[in-house]
Amino acid sequence: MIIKYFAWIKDITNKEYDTINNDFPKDINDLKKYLTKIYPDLQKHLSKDILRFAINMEYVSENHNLNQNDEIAIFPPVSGG
Amino acid sequence: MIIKYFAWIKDITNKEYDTINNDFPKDINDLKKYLTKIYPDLQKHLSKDILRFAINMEYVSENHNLNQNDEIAIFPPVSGG
Amino acid sequence: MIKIQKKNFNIDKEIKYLKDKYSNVGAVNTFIGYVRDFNNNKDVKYLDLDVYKEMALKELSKIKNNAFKKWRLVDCLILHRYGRLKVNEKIVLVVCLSEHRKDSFEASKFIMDYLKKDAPLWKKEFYHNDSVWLENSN
Amino acid sequence: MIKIQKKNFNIDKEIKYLKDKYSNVGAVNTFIGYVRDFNNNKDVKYLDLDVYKEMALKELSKIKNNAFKKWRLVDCLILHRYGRLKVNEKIVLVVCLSEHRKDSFEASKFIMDYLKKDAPLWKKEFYHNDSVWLENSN
Repeated sequence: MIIKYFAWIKDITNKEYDTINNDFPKDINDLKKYLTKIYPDLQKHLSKDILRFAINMEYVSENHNLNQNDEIAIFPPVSGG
Repeated sequence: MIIKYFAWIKDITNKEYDTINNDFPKDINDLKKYLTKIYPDLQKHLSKDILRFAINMEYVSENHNLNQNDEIAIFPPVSGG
Repeated sequence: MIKIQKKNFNIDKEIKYLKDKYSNVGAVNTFIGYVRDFNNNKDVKYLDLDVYKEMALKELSKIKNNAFKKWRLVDCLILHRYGRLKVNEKIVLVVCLSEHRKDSFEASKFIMDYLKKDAPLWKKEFYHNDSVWLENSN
Repeated sequence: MIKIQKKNFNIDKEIKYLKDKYSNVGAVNTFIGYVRDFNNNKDVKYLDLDVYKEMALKELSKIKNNAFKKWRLVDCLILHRYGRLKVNEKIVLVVCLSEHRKDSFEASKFIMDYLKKDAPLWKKEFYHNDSVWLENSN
């Protein structure tokens, strides 16, 4: 499983992505707990529900199961255009 | 007074404009009679009220007085763009 | 700016010429009209575009001024060609510059709508064997 | 066509490349977004544009396909740049080709609205002393 970070999430994680090979989170809620543990500064943003999640490049708005080969992305509201 | 013709009006008049130095029409209705006399093929179009008139490059929709130095234009509905 | 000209134009150059004057412009909406190969159920060969040039300049200025009254525009160009235009050639260019995109979109549409309604320009379309003067529908 | 690229583009060339394929196109609507010199009440120096490239390609394709379902379009280009962009540089280009103008105008607006809402791209704006990640408003 790969977890990609974008925009100011990267400023908190100080990296562009993490890979998890064992004991990967089984759903988005589980992933949020995992991220809170390794990146405590993410907690306030995760709890305010302002971040968007994508699984394999598709937005997910509700909790969703995760699989070993999934590419997860976490990012703030977009600002392109 | 100059009377300018555009688009298919020119196909009827066979010229781009007429100038009238004496006895010029005193208003648009008068002008229509004048045109009917010299260009009989214009009559059916004038009577159907499909032509547009401009005096000194301003549209006129009602009858309107004319002056000696006016530039009158007569044309069909536009099709630019 | 209003331009009524015979010659072709380069879209990038026309936009750049306007945009280079302003650093507060975030949005440019552009409309380009072209001669289509098929109209009135017939193959089109070319158009002859007649214009009442002085009045067209005046009418288009009026339309442009109305757009400035209705939206927050920074600048605006309306360019219309006349004379003989072949299939695929550009006929008209409208460019609206604004800070935010909504103004540029709406002004550009407004200008095209009124240009089609009021600007004294006429297309004569030539087909294989005949030709016809067009009229804009609403 | 969807393009996500660092390098600048020439508006005329991008349009010509699309338009040259079709003789039935009468209308092209184009939107160009630029870096403005002033935002958030501060002088802007430049932007850094972050992108989730593979997903942006996918999202923009989806938006483009939705535009094709809603309007009669002949073709369409969405081009978005990323990386460092200075004031006055072009950020985004949308080009919609159709037979009649209404479709090109409405599709182009629709695409920009959804691009601003859903395309995974983020602007970090740099001022004299500080910088901030932006969020699009609605």
